[in-house]
Amino acid sequence: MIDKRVESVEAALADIEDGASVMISGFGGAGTPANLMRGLDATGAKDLTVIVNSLRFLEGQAPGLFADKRVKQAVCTAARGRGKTPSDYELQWQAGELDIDMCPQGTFAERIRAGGAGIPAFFTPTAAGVELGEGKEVRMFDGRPSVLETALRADFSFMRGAEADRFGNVRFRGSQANFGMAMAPASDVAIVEVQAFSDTPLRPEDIDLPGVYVERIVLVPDVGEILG
Amino acid sequence: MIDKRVESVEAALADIEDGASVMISGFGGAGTPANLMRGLDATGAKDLTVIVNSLRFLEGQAPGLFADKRVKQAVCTAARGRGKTPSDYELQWQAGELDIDMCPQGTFAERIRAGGAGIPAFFTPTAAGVELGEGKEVRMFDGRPSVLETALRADFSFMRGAEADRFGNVRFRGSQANFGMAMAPASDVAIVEVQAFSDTPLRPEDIDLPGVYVERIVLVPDVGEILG
Amino acid sequence: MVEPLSRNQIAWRAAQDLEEGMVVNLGIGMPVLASSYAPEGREVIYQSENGIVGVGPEAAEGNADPDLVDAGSRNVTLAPGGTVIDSAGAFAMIRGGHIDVTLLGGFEVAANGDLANWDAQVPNKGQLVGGAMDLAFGAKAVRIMMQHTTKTGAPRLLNACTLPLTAPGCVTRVYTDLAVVDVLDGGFVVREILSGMSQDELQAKTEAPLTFASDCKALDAPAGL
Amino acid sequence: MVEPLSRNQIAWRAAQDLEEGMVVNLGIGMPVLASSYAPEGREVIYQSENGIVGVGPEAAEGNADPDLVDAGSRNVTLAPGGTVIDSAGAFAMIRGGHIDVTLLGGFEVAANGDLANWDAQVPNKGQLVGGAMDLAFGAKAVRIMMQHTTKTGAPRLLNACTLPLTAPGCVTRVYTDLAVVDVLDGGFVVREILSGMSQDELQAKTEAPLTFASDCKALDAPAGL
Repeated sequence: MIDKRVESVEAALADIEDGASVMISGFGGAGTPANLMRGLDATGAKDLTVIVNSLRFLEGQAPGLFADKRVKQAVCTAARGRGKTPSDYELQWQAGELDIDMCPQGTFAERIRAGGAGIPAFFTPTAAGVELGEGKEVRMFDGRPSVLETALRADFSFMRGAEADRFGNVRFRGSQANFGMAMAPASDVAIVEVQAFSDTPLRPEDIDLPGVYVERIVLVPDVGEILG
Repeated sequence: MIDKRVESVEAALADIEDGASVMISGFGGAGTPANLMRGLDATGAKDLTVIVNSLRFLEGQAPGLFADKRVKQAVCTAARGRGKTPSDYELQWQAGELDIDMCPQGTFAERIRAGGAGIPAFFTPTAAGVELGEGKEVRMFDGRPSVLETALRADFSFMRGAEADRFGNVRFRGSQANFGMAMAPASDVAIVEVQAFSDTPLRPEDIDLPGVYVERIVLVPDVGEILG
Repeated sequence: MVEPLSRNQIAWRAAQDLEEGMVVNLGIGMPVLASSYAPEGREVIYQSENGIVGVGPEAAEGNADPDLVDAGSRNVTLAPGGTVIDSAGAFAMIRGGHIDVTLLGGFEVAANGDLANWDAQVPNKGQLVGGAMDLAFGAKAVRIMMQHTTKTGAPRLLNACTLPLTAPGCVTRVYTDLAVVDVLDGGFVVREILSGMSQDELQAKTEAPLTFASDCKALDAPAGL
Repeated sequence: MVEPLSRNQIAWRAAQDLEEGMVVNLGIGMPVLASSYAPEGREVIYQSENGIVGVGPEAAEGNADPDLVDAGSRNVTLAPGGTVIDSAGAFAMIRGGHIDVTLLGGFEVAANGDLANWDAQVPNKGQLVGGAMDLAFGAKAVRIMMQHTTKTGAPRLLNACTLPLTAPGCVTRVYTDLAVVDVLDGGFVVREILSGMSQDELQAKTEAPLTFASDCKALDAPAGL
């Protein structure tokens, strides 16, 4: 019988090794897999590539990733610390210890979506003709310049949902879906922390993320305080 | 007050003129906007470009489109008639009177999705290195060849749903969504025939196609017999 | 001279231009204030790039749902007929031209419509682009809300932007504390000017040359906002 | 010699190789029959390219829902845990490598794994590609179910395909009425052969050279299917 539940955050993350790439969902606290982020911190894995909207939220839950310089590359849309004093990641970025691929948020989401959809690359008008798009291939379509962007994939992805069943089907509530819907298909191992587990299969119309895209479900009712 | 209802199929199609491009959803009868297809036939509009999965289903509901040679171009994944005798569109294709852009169904769906998502072009492995992909630009990504495909857009799109509200929000049931979810965003005027109209806004979790993508809703409880 | 407009008054003024049925994305900061000021009875659909289609009012105190936030991380509600999609879908909506108007903050706007609103090049601080660039490239109309000058009095309406661009030639209208200015054929056209302010005074606070519309009106907003 | 396998028996044989938890897309025609024959208690998730993730059995007579069909236009049900997405999403799933196995019909398979199964070049008839090409390019394993020879006795397992290709080098296994044949390192390896049929007899019905696995077994299927 298919059953994608794992017993704990630790078990869910047991095979994350040095050099792994990890996509992490969440926006403004909603859909933020805070327990998995804390768990990632606890693994001690280093030389990581993280693909996450905002580094501030990642540092909030997993400060050790940056304090111990365990992230070598970040693909994100926001790499600004909260305070006036530079954060660890801002210092590492300035020192050339952390490579940051700064993406417009729509391009970020679409690159991930492409990674899960078997689209190796696509053209988008966003960032064509401005500094952030410099160095990218430009092509005209219908008289408008677009830049070529490539797909993003990762070894793992983390997200948080409201409810899941043994098939790995996930229901999101509110605005929890955000980047997770695209990240799960774009990763080899999608891990979802959920608030509740349903012993019966979710109703077809309640399923947002099909279990086909999900490898592991871990029940963590409380998301805890989200710092960011 | 926003209210996207129109009173009849005729009213919904009143501004379709010669030379228009029309996307039409439906797969195996589900989500097939049979009334709108019949209505399109009745408009008499010609020099049409149709973007539809299967020409057989289009001819089934709107035989006059082909009998009177009113389609100049078809983008589709299936252009085979039912019987052994060639259909009107097979004859017109052979005679060079009807241009057919034969797409793998995934490429067809993705080209439409791209059209609605502001992606002018994308690379896909499908059809690279085979006859159907000949003439397309090929590029290697991670050692695998992909072909460049361009977005599809249309003046109008037709689809059928289970229920809609005044905002144009649509709920699909069963497998009605199929191509319609991508077609509505990819067309200037998306027209949805629905089985039922809800006087109150649809519940957030019941909305499959947001009204932002829908211009017109027409209530036609009975889809009628679908020929194909 | 009448006082320059407050942030809320600028938001009020911008909101008056939102029309029935429009799909509107409001940027973080001053723009999001506009949702409170759309004229009574006018149905505007607010989209938020984290996936909300139909943002309603902020959640009442004590009634906040931590799982429902907008792109500014505000605890919001859904408007009637609203729903939630995912981020990739929300940006497909933005990039695909389905947003009628976006109201965004700005650092600089050039006379050709160039916008700089994402990278102020603060020393020692990392970058943050977020959704601004997709909105500036994708929305049908890009309208900017900002103070007419910087805190030190330097103009923000320029001949050419000095900061990295968000998008070239995208801005159609700018709402400031002093004026409503359109970008038209590569130049700034003043549609409204603060009551009691002279054209010369406004020009003195503006780097690029201003043209004043023949029907240039007084910029007014309700007091006490 | 034992009778060649019936269509249902070929489907039965193919179904035995479907493993617990696999995501499987079944092509129209003979392949779709396989869903009836997966071993009892083995949970296989059937995907259909019109959007169904978790296709259940065909709807019982009189209980058909015209709004729920699979890619073969059959009135189906949803399996427990099943749901429905749209076509673009279903093909994202296929193209993105989320289908473990696709079982497809075939016209010709070449020794290098090339597949021709979409365009039989029937005179006077239009083309129909459907989802076959996306499946052949996208699925992790492409397994073909077909008669070993054409109606006129011509071989279908060839040195090189003569018909337009669906995808190059994609086929990993072929189930026919006479044998189970793997594509391995550019050649055909027979894993199972019809009981009582000699290797020479099978080779005589096959254009490309066959290698017989050292543990080549008898091809068997339950009678009466």
